[in-house]
Amino acid sequence: MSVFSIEVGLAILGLFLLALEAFMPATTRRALAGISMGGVALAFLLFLWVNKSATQMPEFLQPYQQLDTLAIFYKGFALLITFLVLWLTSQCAGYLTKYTVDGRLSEMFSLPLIVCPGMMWMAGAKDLVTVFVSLELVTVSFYVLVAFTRKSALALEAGVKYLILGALSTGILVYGIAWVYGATGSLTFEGIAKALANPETVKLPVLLGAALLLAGLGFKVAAAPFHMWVPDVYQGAPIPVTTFLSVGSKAAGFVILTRVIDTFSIQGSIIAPEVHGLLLIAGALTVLLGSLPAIFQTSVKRLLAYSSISHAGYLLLALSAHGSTRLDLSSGGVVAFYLATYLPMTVLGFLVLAILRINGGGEDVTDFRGLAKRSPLLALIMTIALASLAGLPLTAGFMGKLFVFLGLVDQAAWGALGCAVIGAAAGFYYYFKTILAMYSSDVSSSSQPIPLNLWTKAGAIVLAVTIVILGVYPRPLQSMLMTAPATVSAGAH
Amino acid sequence: MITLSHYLIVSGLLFALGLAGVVARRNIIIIYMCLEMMLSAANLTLVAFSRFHVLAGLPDYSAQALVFFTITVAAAEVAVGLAIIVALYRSKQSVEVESVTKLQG
Amino acid sequence: MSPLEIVILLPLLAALAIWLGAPARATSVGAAVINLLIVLGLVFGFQAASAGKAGFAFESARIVLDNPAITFGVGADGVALILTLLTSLVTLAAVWQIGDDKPGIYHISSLLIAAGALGAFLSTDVFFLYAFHELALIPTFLMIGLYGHGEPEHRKAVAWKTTIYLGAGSLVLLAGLMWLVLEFSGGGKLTFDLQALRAQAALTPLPVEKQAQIFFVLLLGFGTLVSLFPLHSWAAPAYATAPTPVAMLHSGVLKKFGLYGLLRIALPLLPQGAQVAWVQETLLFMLLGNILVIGLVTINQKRLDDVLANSSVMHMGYIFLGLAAGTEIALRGAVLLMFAHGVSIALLFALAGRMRNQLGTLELNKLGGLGEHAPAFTVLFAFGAFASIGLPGLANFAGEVMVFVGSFMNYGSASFGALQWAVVVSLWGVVMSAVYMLRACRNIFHGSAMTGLFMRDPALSQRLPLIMLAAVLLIVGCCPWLLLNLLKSDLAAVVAP
Amino acid sequence: MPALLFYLFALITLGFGLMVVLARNPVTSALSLAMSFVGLAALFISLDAFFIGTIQILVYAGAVMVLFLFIIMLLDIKAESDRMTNVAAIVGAIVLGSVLAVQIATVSAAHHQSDLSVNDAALNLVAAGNQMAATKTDLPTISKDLKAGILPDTKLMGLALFQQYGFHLQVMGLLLMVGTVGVVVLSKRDKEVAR
Amino acid sequence: MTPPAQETSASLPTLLLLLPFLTALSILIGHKLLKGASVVLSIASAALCFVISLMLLDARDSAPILLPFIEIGKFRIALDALIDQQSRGMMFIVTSIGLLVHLFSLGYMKDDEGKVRFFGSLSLFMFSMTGIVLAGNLFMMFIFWELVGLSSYLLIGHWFEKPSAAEACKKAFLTNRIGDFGFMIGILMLFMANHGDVSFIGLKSGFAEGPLHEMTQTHTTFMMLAALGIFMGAVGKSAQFPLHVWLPDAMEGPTPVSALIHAATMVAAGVFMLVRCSFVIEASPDAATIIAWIGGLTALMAALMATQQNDIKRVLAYSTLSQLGYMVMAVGLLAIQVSVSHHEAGPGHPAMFHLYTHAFFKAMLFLGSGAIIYACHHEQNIWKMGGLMKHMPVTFATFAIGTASLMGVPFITSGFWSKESILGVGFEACRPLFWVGVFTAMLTAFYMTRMFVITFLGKPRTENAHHAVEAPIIMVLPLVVLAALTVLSTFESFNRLLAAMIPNHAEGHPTVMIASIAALIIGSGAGFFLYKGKDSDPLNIKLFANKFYFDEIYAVIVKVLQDQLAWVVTGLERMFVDGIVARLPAFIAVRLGSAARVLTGGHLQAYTFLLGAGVLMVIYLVVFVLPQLGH
Repeated sequence: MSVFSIEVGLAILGLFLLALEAFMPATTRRALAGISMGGVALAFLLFLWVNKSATQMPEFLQPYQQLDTLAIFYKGFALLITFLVLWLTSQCAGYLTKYTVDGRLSEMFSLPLIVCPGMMWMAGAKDLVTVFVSLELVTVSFYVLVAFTRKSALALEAGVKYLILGALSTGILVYGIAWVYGATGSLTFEGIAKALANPETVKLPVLLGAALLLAGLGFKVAAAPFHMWVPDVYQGAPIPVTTFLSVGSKAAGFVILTRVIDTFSIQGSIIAPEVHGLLLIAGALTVLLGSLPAIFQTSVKRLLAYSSISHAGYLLLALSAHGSTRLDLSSGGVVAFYLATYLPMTVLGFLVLAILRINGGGEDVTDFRGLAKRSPLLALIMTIALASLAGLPLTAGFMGKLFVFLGLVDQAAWGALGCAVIGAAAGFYYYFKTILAMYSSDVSSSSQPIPLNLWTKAGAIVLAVTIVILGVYPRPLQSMLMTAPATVSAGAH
Repeated sequence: MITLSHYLIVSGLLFALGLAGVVARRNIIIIYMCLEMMLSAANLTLVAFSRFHVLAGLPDYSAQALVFFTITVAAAEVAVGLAIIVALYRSKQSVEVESVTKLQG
Repeated sequence: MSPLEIVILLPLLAALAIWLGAPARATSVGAAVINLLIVLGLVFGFQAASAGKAGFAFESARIVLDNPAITFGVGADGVALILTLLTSLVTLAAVWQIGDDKPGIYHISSLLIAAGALGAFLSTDVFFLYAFHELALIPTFLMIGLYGHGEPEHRKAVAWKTTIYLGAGSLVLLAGLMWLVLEFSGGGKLTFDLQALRAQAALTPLPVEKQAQIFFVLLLGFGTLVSLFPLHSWAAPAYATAPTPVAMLHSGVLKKFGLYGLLRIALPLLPQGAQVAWVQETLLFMLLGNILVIGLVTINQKRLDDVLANSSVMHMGYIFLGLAAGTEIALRGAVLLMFAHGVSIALLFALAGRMRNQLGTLELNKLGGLGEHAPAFTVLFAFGAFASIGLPGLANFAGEVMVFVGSFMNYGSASFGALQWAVVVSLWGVVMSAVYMLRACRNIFHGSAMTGLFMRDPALSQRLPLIMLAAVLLIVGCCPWLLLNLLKSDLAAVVAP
Repeated sequence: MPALLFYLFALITLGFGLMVVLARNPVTSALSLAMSFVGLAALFISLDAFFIGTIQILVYAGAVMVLFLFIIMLLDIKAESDRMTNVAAIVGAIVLGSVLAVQIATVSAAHHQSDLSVNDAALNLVAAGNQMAATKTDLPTISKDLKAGILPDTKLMGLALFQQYGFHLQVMGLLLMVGTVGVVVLSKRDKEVAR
Repeated sequence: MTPPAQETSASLPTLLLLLPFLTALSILIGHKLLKGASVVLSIASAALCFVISLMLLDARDSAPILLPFIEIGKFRIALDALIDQQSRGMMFIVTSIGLLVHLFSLGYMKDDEGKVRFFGSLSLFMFSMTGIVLAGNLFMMFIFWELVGLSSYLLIGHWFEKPSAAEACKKAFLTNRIGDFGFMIGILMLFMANHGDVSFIGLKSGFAEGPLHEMTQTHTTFMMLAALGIFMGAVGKSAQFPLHVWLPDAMEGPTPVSALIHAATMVAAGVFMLVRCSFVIEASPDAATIIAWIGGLTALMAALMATQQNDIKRVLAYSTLSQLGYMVMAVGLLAIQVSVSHHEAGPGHPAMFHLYTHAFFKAMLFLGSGAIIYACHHEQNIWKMGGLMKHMPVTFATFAIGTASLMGVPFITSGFWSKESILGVGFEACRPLFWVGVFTAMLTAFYMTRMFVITFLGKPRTENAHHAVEAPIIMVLPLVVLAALTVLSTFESFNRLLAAMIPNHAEGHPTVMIASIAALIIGSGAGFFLYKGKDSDPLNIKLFANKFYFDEIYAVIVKVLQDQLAWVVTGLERMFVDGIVARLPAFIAVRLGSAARVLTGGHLQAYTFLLGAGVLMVIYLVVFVLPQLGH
């Protein structure tokens, strides 16, 4: 019993569900949801239980998969977010089915089970081939998922945009891989690192390859200037898929990015300074381009999309602190930490959004009017989530920002720090706009109280509590990530 | 004498051409073709490098394996993509980029 | 479990209870009373508790993070204790005077703000010191935005301005604090613990110029929160618009956080930083801006709430003067002044709030002759007003005079430095404050009553908290040593007198 | 391969590539894309990548392009009308394309093997064969061919795919499965419409 | 600043200080319960104070610490008394007149609904005034300095419904604040120069041989400024030019208040303080000269104004002004004299002596006017009176005594002697000021005669005056007592007995005596013949009647330098400070944001273009720019 078997098991379960859907159309949605969620939950428990030492992997996998702290963390992360997405799907099935042609959601339950292993393999990838393959598995599945509720014009449009731009980025990514390979003569991170650490390597081709590769990955994690697809796609896609995109696919993208950056800025790497500079610039730009336009947004869903862009910016800035050794966390560790704090608040935000949709509301700020009256619990939880997104202290969001800022101050990147501060300040505006709407007592679209079933309540409260706990007692999470070393050990030294 | 840079430049031109097409054309299907062109250009680069990166007297087949995967992925993408485009055509009776501008701001 | 933790948690629990449906008024007032009693107990027990100890009394620490080392540590020295006392006093008055017709959120947010202030004052860890202050951000924002006075657009605009201004300021502050932490963690693992930082600062002080730079960043950050000129323009509208309890708590208590931070963090860790010429001159320039510019602005105001709001901005200048002087006397005077200003401004805002409720307007030239019908009210107001213009016998005077005297400690010299000139100018500010306060009194209480604008004394039950505040002003004004004795070695002079 | 042929196929590839971009009529574009892929395949083969060249023709020029044509016919998409040509887009496209080309060309020149020809980077099949024969994972057919100085490209490819990249191949299968499902999901007929 | 070991116990002065305070406090808190009792309480405490001050009269000199205030390490601001001949005497004046005024008010304020408040304020005033008199250091002096300001604010504004009263009390407080501004600066300068010791003892020794001693030689300007700062306090409190404008308006308060505060005690506190700090002034001849001239100027100006006033209280107010001017002038003159001829001044101080005599007769005059006003149903215009001699004989008699001694009728009135001593000093120290003094004396005689004639002689001009009757006994009694004191204070034996004042009867230059007597005769004669039997003022001089237009000028200054400046500054602050610090960045952020939205304009073509452009930029940056930077 190894991690790999869990991943394969999930994939098989996914295929099984597809088959079930195909051959026994009578299976109820409840059953599908139950099986898939049960499967993922089981997988998660097994994952916690199994021996996660690298030796447990089948040796044909050894060259392509690793099980270091980051890999384990992100695999767990993928399982968690998949479960939450499935849960969310079952929550908003009510309104999603209105937009599917056959009024069913079956693939919405089975595809994530295939996406999840994809993400897990990304998390452990040791070479670019594995990266490419698993990344494409995830991406193609997302093409389907985004356009899934295609009876809604918006979803379809989102699907098309994501398809075209995604394919474009794939092209760029492959071309980048090609150049990196051509310049370093290797497709494994280790080999690339070795080549980079070798001063004889010619610089220019490597730089081109690195630029194209980072551009391709930057698209996946919604880094400026490759962020323009995010608002549209997030807004158009069905809420669970948006959640999956903004948490799962972003995390998967960032684990790859972490490994690539670790590779590029290996000890004595010839391109480390350029990569570092690029990260700083792109990060600062992303924060600004994510935060400032958000000021104008009236749709909360789109607002969250922009917020996810700016968070990507902070994550890039976190990566840029690769050199800083003042924290026990490596830059990759900080990114992981940040994403861990990012998960509950984003999921909460979308959950509340979904609940509003289910109860006949829209996705605009105005639809949040009087939420405090309709459901005080929901309002409080959303407040916590937004506060955390805005990065107020005593919430998880602040801890993440704290580490990022520390890194920036430590490397004296005042310009980037200034941009980060501006972004955060703007954040106060657009997050609080929603809070104000929730508590304002003036006439709301509808004013009848919102019914919440036990599971929704429980889940929401758990997530909110997680936010607060991570905000005031982050010690366990940090110590879990603390052992994360720079994830690529070049043979160079 | 045909050198590596010949291949690189050809592939580079093809890639640039594809990009230009993606930007210039408004018919989504054609845009999609141009994307395929870009992918193939990348493949050419990979193959060229793999050929010139001689390991133990043989071309580096790991790179060619990647090319193989790329082609497969491309095929799958085309399938899904065309399906989406068909769906779009069904709902909008058009495959021009102007038909997808509702989401903005 | 340190009593201080109880003091911090109690308001939070009360707020939670109210949210869960407990009777709002009873709960909040009860919590406030209990808190006040506990704090009084601590004040009396302080001498014993801190006997022979260098650091804080009533300490306790819970590790939250190893590196950067963050602990939820609480502890009180004289300064913290005085400000805690201030907080619990003002909180009680604030929640007490909330009308029964007001929704529970009034109490909840008042308690949250109070908890934030208490936590900030009592934390011995820079992280939580910062974090608790932010706790007040959302309540303030919501209260101003939803229940503020004036047109909805206006109050919303004010709410935004305040929130973003404070938010940005605290982010700058955060950057400064991090710089501090990184510099003072001495290569080893980062720590946010104040004691450790102080130890490190004593061990390896930074080069003076770097101290100056960090101090300046901190000054900007903290200064924004204290409405230091020219970073003040959020304050006046916020206080004028905010609902009474929020105005009381924010201007009376929360605002002191910035000054507290400077006293607690900036001055001890960067002793020379404050005394570097360019820093000190900038500071003096800014605080004179507070005193002169805002003083004149206040004179120009036509509504009582604007007058009070601006005056509270102006008076910050005197406290900053104390910090700029940096002598032991001046610093203690500043602390005393923080306390006094908090009580007096809270009292005044409470009274202004009542007037607004009963008369519906605070336009100075519409009011008049209230002294006839509401004598007790008038007396209470007079206490506040005369305290705020620094009349001897009321608390503010002792603080101000200590600040002034503390600035004149360069004995034997027969010429004025920048500091002394600043004092001379700010003395003129005292005259200006008398001008606007007496104008207000004359317009509101003297002369003949305007038709239709008529109010009576509040019932005794409503008067009690206000009387309490007034009494505090009188007692502290006559016996400032009561508070000053609490300040032991924890305000050692930054510059030798 | 003689330089002449290289230039010929390069011309075919790029020329028809250009046609794809320029042609008004989608059908024309599709066909010229197919042609350009044929040229590309030839280039692959000129790089001793026979297998890749072959599937390039089979998969791309064969399956994929047929799919494209089929869809175009199915939806019978008209040519883009003149009035709607977007000048800005075209200018942008030209600028982007040319700049990118220049950049890539510059870098290509800088590559350490840039002026090596195929012959310079000659394959040493015999040595490889001997080496292979020495390993226990030896496939006699391959080593025999190698010793004989023949490049058993397909066999080597298979070796790579099924020995080295078996796992990835499985993932690819999964991917194709997802693709199929996706197509089914996305082109299901709408019940209401059907009725 | 550690005072010398105290001989007498601090209990007595402490009691003296706290008694009125507690009275005031208990009235403030318990007036609902006490009602009428509070009046009694207040009077009782006043009486007790008087007794205590009598007991103190034969106390030995001492400097006991009364109460702690601020104490940090070796730095201390405490309430410590300085019991010496000067404070003892002043205390006698304050408490005695205070008691009498309390009694008088009992009648005068009989049916005023604000009676309790009035007596409460009176007690507060007694407290503050005692504080000033006892003060042993400048900080304590300053504290009570401000407190008397407060109490006078409350008392002037007693009838605050009257707009004039409301304005008057505000004006009084603010004007005093301006004075205190300088006072504080002076104190701080001395504090700095004398190494943090501003107790009078410490300062005195400091000037004698301490750090201040050489400073007086080395830093003359500094010392002058310090002295003038201290003096500025007196200018405010004793209503010297240019801050004199508040005193006449202060007459809006009830008449007993005018008698106690604005004639006898508080306004004299300035002089008291100057005498206390005489060593400061003596240390700087320039300051002394300035002070002397300001005093003289005030005396002259006020006298001129007084000649044209028709409100009985205002006439007295202006005469008070000019008498205060006399005293200040005396302080200055004596300082000049001392600093010129370096011998220590004699035990008694002419200014204090004049203060002392003036206190009694001016208080009496005010109370008398109060009685008249009361009798004439709150009529204050002297042209509406007349012939009151018949109706109110006692008042008439006492008033006559007061007038006489204010005019300085030779040899039999105390006023004569005190004025003589001042003129004597002036004659030796500074001739021109001497003549100013003489001229002022003449004017004094003139306007007092004028008022006396118009009010008491001739026939009643109005009904009110016609039906005027003698005031009730409770009001007459104080008059009589004061009259007695006035007369008694003429004789050295009595004063010696009191040990309050050592009047130094100037066995001065004959010129002085002749001049003053001549001035008296000319002035009173002119007044008598000019106003005998007139029903309206024969001569009217607008300039004097309108007090040299000071109020108008000040009104303009305040308007321009304060209100309009404030208006302008407010505008600038909104425009620039708020604009640049707050609005501009917000504006920029919003603009950038809306610009950035173009990137996500929704057009797929634009997106592809941007994506491509982005790639190119990244390539350009990474491949071609950053390597050059070397980073």
